[in-house]
Amino acid sequence: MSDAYTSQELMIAVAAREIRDRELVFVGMRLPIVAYAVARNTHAPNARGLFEVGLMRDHAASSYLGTMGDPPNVAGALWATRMSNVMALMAQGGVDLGFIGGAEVDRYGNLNTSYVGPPERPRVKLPGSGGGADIAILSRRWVTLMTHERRRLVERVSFITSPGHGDGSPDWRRRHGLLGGGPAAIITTLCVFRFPSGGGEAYVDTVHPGSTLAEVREMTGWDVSVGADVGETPPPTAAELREIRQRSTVGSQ
Amino acid sequence: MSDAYTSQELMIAVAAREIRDRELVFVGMRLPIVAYAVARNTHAPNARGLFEVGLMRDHAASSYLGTMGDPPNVAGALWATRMSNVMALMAQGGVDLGFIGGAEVDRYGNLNTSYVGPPERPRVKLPGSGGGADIAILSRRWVTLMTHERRRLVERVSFITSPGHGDGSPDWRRRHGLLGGGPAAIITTLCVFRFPSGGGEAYVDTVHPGSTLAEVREMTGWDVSVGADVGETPPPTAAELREIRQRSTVGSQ
Amino acid sequence: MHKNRLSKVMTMAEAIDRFVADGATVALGTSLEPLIPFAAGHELIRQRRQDLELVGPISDSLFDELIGAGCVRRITAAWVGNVSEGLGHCYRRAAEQGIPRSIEIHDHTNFSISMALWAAAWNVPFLPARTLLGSDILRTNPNVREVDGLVHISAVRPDVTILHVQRCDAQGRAHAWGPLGISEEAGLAAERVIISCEELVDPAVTLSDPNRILLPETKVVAVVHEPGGAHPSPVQGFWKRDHALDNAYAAESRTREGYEAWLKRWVLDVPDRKTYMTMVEVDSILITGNRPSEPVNFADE
Amino acid sequence: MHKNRLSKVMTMAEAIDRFVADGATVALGTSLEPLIPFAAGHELIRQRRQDLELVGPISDSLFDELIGAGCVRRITAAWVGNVSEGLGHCYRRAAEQGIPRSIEIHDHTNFSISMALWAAAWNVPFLPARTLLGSDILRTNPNVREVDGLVHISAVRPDVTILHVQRCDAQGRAHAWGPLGISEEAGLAAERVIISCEELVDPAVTLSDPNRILLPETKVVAVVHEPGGAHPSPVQGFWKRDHALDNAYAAESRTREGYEAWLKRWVLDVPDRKTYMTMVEVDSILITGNRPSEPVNFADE
Repeated sequence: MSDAYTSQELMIAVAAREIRDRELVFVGMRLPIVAYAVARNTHAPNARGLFEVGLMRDHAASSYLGTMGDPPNVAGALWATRMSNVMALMAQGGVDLGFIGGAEVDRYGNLNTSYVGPPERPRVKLPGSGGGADIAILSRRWVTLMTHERRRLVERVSFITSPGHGDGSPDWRRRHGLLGGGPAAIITTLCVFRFPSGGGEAYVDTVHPGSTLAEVREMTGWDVSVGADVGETPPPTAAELREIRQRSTVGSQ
Repeated sequence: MSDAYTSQELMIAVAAREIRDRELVFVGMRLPIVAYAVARNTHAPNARGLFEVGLMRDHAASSYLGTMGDPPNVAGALWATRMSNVMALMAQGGVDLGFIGGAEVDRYGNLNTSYVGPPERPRVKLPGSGGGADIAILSRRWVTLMTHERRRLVERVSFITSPGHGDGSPDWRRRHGLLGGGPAAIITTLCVFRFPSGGGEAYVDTVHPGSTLAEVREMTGWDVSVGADVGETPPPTAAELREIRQRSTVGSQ
Repeated sequence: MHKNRLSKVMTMAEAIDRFVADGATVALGTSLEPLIPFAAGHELIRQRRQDLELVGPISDSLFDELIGAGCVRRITAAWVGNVSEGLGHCYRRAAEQGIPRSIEIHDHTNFSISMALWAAAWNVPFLPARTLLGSDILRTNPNVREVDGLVHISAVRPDVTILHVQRCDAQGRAHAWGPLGISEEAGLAAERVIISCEELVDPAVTLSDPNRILLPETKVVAVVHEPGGAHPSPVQGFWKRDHALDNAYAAESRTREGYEAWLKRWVLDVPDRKTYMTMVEVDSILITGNRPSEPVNFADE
Repeated sequence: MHKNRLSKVMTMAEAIDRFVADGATVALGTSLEPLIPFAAGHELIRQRRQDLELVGPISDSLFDELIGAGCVRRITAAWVGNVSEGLGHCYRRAAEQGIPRSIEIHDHTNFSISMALWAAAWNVPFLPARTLLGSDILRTNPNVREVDGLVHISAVRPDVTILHVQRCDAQGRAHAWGPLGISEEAGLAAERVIISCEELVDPAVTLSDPNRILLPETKVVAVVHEPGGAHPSPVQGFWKRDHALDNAYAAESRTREGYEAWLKRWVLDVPDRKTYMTMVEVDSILITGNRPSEPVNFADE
């Protein structure tokens, strides 16, 4: 196996490390599906995956998934049920960690997957929330993965589909009645952002090997904050890479 | 087969005739279970039975039922599900007819199955609503069966568990937001009461063979109204009796 | 594949001891007449649980038995009695005379108790419904109220829901069949779930049909292998209803002395369910036939 | 025993003709990614249905196809695009440029569209939920609003819900397995239900397992025997997802011309599903294995 890895493989490995053993993880599609498999087969053997389509699993599917409802994800599931039952668990605080995709994110971790430009005549109509807003509001903490581009990491998203820390003011989420803890990290192709506990603004926690803070600043649409102790993102381990490469990656689109 | 019949058999036959072909009937327990079987096997071959335990059927169970959830009622069911799904059908107006039992009924068809005397220290604590109030409020029309006694047919029930026509004023149900049409008949051991369309006070429609209006008046706790054209309740037919007697009657308690 | 999962199998005595505290809110009998967890109820009595709030729709005589034994502080239910006779004699004595203790009653309907549990499952303070309008239950139950022509039904959140099912594996994946009443919402709404089952099966059996798994295993804290644990209520494919025994309870519980004799004979002097089942005339109620469900194919390739 | 029941079996063309009117509110794709009734969607296009309101959570590319064909007046959904690529190109053209016509969009989340359907199923004007708080969807969808720290989600009542399932009998008793998404509430909430199925089976099969019957037959007005009716979406036990074909749609629909060519080839020039399936490379997506569910015993004696 080569020591070289793609930035996508690094993102998956970083996402996998967000999953702690015994946690219940709202998995979502694409990279997080692989991240769940990696975590489950390395450091988090008792992590369970939850899928809004109506599934719970305690191990990864045995073959490639184009969607979370593909047959390999159903075979061997712990529970095949209705979406509203899965959402019930999350509304009760039973989901430790969620993954959400987004087209745009801002400094407070708010995600836009709905409209670029005015909703009544958008410049780009994005697909919409899916379960994203539900996860953003109700999971105990969540993580988003994104290609690091200036048009994606923006000062202020034009539409908040999935709320992060709102306007960044202290305790914004609690004051607005959002039950979950909000975004814990933004994993990009260049770095990992994290958030102060209690909310607020994203700061750079680690920069990926081969990238620089200057590059992160250049490619981010807001004036970037940097953590007190910014380090380098640990590269994927051999075990992580092996797990990632055992599965066809799903993020080629 | 004897031509003689018990008053319970007559009540079951009368109840069965309330069921029209193709109707969806919220069956309940005891006598109505037999009434559904009689109707299904005589004049209403396409009547379906719905049971709050979470069942739909298109034919009667093949053997004795102590409860609606007994195994013979499940075998061959059209649907085994959750109660809240059955209630959904009823809340949408999908239940044509319901049967409700009661300890007390008043002239407006209100039923008490909760408390005789003050609720905080009742003289008799009755078992409660079960699904009775739900059927009373939501089924398109309903029928109750009762032993004809002065202490049961009372001027005013001390507690309205299952609302009939309320205080008897015009359109009481609609004004109070009750979706279903309310009580259509009270079938007693002596007679059949019916209600004017739009609600109001029960009137004697037919008196059972062997009983008299005087007896009905004597045994009723309110000043009884009598229909314009009071007749005699048609006795059970041979076919009805055969169906009734094929099943162990369940109302021995 | 499941070697990392700790087994949740334990005795009923241990399950009740560990997971049902005095003062707990306990949902029981959520499938209405079938699958009533009588064995669990009897163990609650033997362990002298106090001040329970019982939650359920209609659970034949189980609530009446627990009230008679003095375990109950509050009833949050649609119906309490016994199906054979109607009236619940222990319930009457408690409500009318405070014997053996007075109880608080939160009346519900079958529909409203279901909605109260769905509200808790979805973690909202209430759900609106079209029932209860025009009923005096609106006057006596403080947890239901009319708002703009609807009734808002406050959430009821059990500390523990106890379910009897046909089969379950050691990790708590329960298969139940037949009518399900309010079992699903009672399980989802609860902080934790205790399962008792007729058959303790391999995970290969339960996971062969994940659609039939009633609840997420993450809710289940104890699995008790307890054949006959629902007696005298019926269990599809296993047990008919024991009408005779239920009738006997109805008759014997008419007096306080009768109830106490019944309680001594059938609960207090009985160490466990296995012994209890030796006292039951099983031949007339055992289901021996087979009426199998047609399999479905979960293959993925 | 069932001789009095009229069969509801008919062709897809007849089912759509009789039961889906112009302007109807139609729920489709309610199991999210699997079991999407593409055959029904294509027939809606062939019959030139106009002014539809489409209701669903995530239904891969089906909504995008219908929007491109000009059938759609309003989208009431959580997500519209195609799973292969994300962006729905027809959806973009309609929302951004009014091509082929402008559409109204009522944004939902997966949770909120489920609650909207449960509200309709229970016939209440709204259900409260803990989602949508802090989201701008509260600003743009007139059918959700914040009240006292909760969000009230207005009922959505489909005129018709169309479901593809694995097997069904002629009377409309449908067995579906695998994850169910919002299919149950979409069916219960609807005025009527159209079922398409892989296998048309005898009632003895469906009634052998009444717990697996998805909906009351009283809601079902048409049963269409339509093998492959969900292609390219997967059907547990029958079909894998056809990734290649879904990718091709994503690529071809990038331009209006590409979409129109796709539409002509795969929908307009295809008379029915049987013909369509002859155009599909079935070998790579057919599921041939068997992974049977363990039967349960419904015996009553």
